[in-house]
Amino acid sequence: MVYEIIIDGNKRRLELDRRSDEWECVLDGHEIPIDMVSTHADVLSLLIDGKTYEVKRERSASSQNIWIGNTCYQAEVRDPRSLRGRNRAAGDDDGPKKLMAAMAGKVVRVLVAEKDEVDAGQGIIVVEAMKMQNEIKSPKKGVIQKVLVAQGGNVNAGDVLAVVE
Amino acid sequence: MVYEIIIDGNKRRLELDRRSDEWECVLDGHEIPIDMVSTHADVLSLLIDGKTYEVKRERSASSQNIWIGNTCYQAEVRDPRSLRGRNRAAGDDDGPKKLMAAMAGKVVRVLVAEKDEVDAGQGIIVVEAMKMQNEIKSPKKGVIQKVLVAQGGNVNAGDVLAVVE
Amino acid sequence: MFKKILIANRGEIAVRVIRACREMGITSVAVYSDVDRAALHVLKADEAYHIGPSAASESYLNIAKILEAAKRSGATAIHPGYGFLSENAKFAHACADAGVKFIGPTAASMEMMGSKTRARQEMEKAGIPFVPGTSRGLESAEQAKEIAERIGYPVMLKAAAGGGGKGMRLVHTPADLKSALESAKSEAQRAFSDDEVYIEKAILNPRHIEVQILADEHGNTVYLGERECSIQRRHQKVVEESPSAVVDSDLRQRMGEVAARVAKAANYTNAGTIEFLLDENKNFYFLEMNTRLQVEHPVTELVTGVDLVHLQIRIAAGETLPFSQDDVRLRGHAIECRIYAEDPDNNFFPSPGNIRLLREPGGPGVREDSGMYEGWTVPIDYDPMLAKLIGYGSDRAQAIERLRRALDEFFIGGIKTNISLFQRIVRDDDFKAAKLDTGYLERLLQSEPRDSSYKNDDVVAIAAGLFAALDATSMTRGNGLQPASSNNKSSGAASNWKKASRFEALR
Amino acid sequence: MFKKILIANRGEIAVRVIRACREMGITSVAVYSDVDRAALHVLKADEAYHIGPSAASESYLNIAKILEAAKRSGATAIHPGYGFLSENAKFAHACADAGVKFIGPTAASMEMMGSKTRARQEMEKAGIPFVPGTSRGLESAEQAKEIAERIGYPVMLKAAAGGGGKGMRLVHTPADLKSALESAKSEAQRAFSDDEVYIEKAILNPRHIEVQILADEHGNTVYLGERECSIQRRHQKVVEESPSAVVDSDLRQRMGEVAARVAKAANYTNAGTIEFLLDENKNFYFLEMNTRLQVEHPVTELVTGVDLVHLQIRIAAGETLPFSQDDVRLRGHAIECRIYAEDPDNNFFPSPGNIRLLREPGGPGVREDSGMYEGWTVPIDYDPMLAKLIGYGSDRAQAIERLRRALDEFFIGGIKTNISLFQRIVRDDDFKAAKLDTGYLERLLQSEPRDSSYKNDDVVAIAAGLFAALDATSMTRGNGLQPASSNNKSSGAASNWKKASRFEALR
Repeated sequence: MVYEIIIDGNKRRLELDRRSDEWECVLDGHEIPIDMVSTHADVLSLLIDGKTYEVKRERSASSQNIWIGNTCYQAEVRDPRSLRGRNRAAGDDDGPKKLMAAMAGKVVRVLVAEKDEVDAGQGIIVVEAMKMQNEIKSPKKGVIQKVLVAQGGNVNAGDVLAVVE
Repeated sequence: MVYEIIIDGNKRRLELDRRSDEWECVLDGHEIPIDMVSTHADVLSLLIDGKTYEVKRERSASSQNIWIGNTCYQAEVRDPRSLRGRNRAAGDDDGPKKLMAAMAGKVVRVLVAEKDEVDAGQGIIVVEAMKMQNEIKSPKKGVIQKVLVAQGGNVNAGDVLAVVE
Repeated sequence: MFKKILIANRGEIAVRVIRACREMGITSVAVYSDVDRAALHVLKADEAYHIGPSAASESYLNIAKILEAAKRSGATAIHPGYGFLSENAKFAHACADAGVKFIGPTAASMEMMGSKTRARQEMEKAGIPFVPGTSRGLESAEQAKEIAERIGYPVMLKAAAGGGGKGMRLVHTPADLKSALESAKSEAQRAFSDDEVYIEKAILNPRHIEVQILADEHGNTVYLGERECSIQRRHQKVVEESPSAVVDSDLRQRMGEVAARVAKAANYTNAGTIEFLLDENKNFYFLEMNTRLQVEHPVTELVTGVDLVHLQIRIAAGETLPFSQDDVRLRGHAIECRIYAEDPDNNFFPSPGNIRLLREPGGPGVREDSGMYEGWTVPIDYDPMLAKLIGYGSDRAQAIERLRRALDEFFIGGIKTNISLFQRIVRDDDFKAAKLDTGYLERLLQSEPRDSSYKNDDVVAIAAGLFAALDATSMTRGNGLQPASSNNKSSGAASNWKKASRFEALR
Repeated sequence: MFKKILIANRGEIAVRVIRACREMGITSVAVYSDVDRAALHVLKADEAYHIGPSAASESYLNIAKILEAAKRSGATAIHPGYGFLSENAKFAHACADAGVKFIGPTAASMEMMGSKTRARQEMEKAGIPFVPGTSRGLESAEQAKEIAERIGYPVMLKAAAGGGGKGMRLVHTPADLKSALESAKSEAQRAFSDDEVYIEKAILNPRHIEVQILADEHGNTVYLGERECSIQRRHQKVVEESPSAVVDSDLRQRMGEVAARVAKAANYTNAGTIEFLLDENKNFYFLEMNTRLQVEHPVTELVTGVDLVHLQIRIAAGETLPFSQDDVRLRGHAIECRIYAEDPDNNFFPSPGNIRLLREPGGPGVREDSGMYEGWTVPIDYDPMLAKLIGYGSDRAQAIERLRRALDEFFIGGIKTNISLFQRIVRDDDFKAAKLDTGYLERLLQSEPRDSSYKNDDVVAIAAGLFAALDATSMTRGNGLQPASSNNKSSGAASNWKKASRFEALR
């Protein structure tokens, strides 16, 4: 298997090959001997050159966090054989942009109506959780194509709240 | 859904009906109001008449343990619609009996050969784990039909070690 | 002793009180709102009653519903925890009227200490030291100048109706006083429709030190050492420790005796806390009294060896304090971190959601009082505190070492938490040197985080690839029936993971 | 101070030492056998080296392999934990030869205390109290009779080469002595090919009390109170506590001073334990010295407030003890339960296997030193200890209450454990009254367990049905692709459960 992995904007090339019990691992052309065991759905123990790493993965709709010790890294994994990456972020394109809830909460105010013209940075929807309010702003100048939530409704992290065209 | 549930030899009849969020529960003809939430794959929280019960289930190949607090109960659940119970124990019949490993371990001695005649209670195979040895005995007088393990081999709980005919 | 106690709270403190009840052989009764049916305190209690919708005003703050649950369950006492109704004198009254013992002080004591001006008047009578100044409004700039001369600069102008920093001005020299007074008054008028402003000596870089007291209903009052709570963000305590690194045994005794005097002046019973400001010259000033169990009570428990919740219950049941002041011995050092579901990298915004992976620390010198579990969804409706992690050591340095180790073992996946903030604090030189005051945390947050030097990008790349490879392997292996449809992605992957994991473990 | 320490052990004690290293800023190096690649100590260490097959003789007991790992990793010290090589003087020698510091006493001290007869000779010289008797073989029945008259009946005949109760005879009257001696001799001959038998006064219903000592390499020795370890099964400690309910401060001081004298007579350094028998009249007799950290060291840590592993490391690094005897203060009470993977309902047969569900206790006064985690498979190759659970309280009663509460919170699913035995002990009247001796546990196990009165058969029936209904619901719900084939039963059901569980939680 060959993967392209992007960490902090750096692209790495990783070849992995399973030989019965062992993994052969070539990173950017250098072979690295590794010893891996999975201890939980999202936890690996890696042994590389005598050093141990307990690696944890957090997955959400849009990203994958890799924790090593108490440091968190965002890693995007692409399988070059497939047309697009697994974790290709939504809304990178031109055209309609989706406004997503960063966290679960309750919609306390909808500041726009469909068809409204909005400026970049203009507040669109206010979500409240644990007594704190978060105003979700328009990422660009445009027209509100859709509002998918109503005042008083509950949303989950990653839910699309509105679309700006 | 209707179940026959056998606990300590007592047969109980349980009717369960899911009404959207709630369960209707009739035990031996008496309706019991229950409030249930599942907090983990094998853990339920039950609220019955104000009292809370955290119920845990342990499943193995041959039985189901239900833990309430620190008390463990063996429960067999039968769906009367199906021909046989879910947890029908193996080897209840006459005829060949299987000798099973009660626990994981290493086979340290095989005391018989195939075709040997054995008495009820005679030692057949010795399994060791954690420095303790467990002699598995023949459940009846008969002839060793098969020995499925060899000295030095590892076995898991529930593995068939030998068959007595 | 009570046979059955209702806990009018949720989260870690409800679990804490339930544990005390379990230990004492008392049946515990939880109450819960809609969203809390699967909360830990409901699972841990012996009994549980639903008291309404998720909004606190309709459940945990609803006195009638709580008393109804007490009646239905037959509970003869109520522990209010902290927050919610714990300092609500009306609730204490209502409990008394319903014939249920409120585990805390009397309504009268709560009322006296709940009003800032009344508390100050009573405490002045009792000769308790305050920050020098007036507690009446200033009549003129001349009067302000006169008082400022007397108490000495710098001084602080404060709106009488104030709060949240509005109508406050710090004044360093007489020349600035007049204009500061004018602007404070007009800001107070705008903010509170009341332009009354009073003057106090400004305490620069104060430490927040509080003293735990216990008083039984037979006139015995003891103090149990101090807690340093100077590490705050927006007046919210974040890290607390006991003892304070700057309080010696003489100062401890003096503060403790004043605290006991405050409690006696208020006819106080049960557990309470007297908050003081400590200035750079180790003068201390009464700030306020908290008429309840504090969030940070565990640090006192660890250094004194007593169980404050057991004692609260015993006192409420009419027992005499089982020890006297002379029996109180402090040993070692304890530090508490309040673990919140909030994002320290995004202005501490709350982060409710599902806890998908939980690894909790253990071993020597580590206590965790938790209200969460793996698989539980942190609701959006309440305070985001998940748990308290407390490190204990034979001295402050060891307590910090233990805490650092425990924080590194702690992992809460699926939501954001402030664990990384604590990991930074325990490594900070000023914290290690106990150079603390109420401005400490703000300074730390404004400074550049130390670069975590060693970057593990290679390991991250390898791990990310391995996760992907294991996902792919389990997708195609086995019975082949596992769907790869997108709407099942996360749960499907999780179950595949189970298999992959088992496969690995059997190697 | 050492920069890097190798831990020549596994399980909870390896994790314990790794935590101490982490706290002290020392890099920790684990070693592991084939079956332990995923063991907790490997996951928690900074570095890990494979040292051989699962059999302990080829891995954790293999001196060459361990020293090779120390060399490869650059570790300059080795902590042996308990068991395995911890009391192996050859290993201590080999470490010294390899220029690696052995964290423990010198090989010479270990050799002296490792040989029963030599230890007795040396201790006699130092005037340490022994059980009266001879340490030489009896030459005749007449000599036996003579000595028995002198020391008083009952007496115990013991095989010099003995162990495990073989060649032992309890004799109450002179009439029985001759035949008892003959049968003891012939049994000893059969068991050990050596018919040497000696005589001692029989201590009836003794308590097993031991004293923790610490000695630095500069001549300072302190004792840290006692531990009562009378609750044993087959000479294996099961429950330990500190302090002992029958040791008062005078006896504590006398035993402590004797213990310190034992240590000094052996030129002992680092942590060690002197075991005593205490008879019904509170006479104590030296039994043996354990030249290592004990399993039960946490109870001493909790009542003294010190960290014995930190101190072991500091002493080995040449530091002076940071406190003197006068600084040692005991506070509160601690009780430890050794949690084993064994089946108390089936003659305590070991129960290795996969831990499918793990719920660990927390909150005030609870310490868990664990070597396990959910999903881990307990291997068949080693001692079945999984963890130690320690309860602390301000007194013995509270420690028991805390322990009872914590045990009820503890759940280890998938394998059998002895948790139910401890749940019985903490509720037992004799235990609560501290009526303990080394025969206590045998008596308890022979008595009928108190019936757990209230039977919850209704709730069991309902719960069993609900589990079945949820299984069925999730089987038919959703994408419909979940196979119900039998070979996938357990993992398929588990994954469905995940979904059902999520569904429920979202209600």
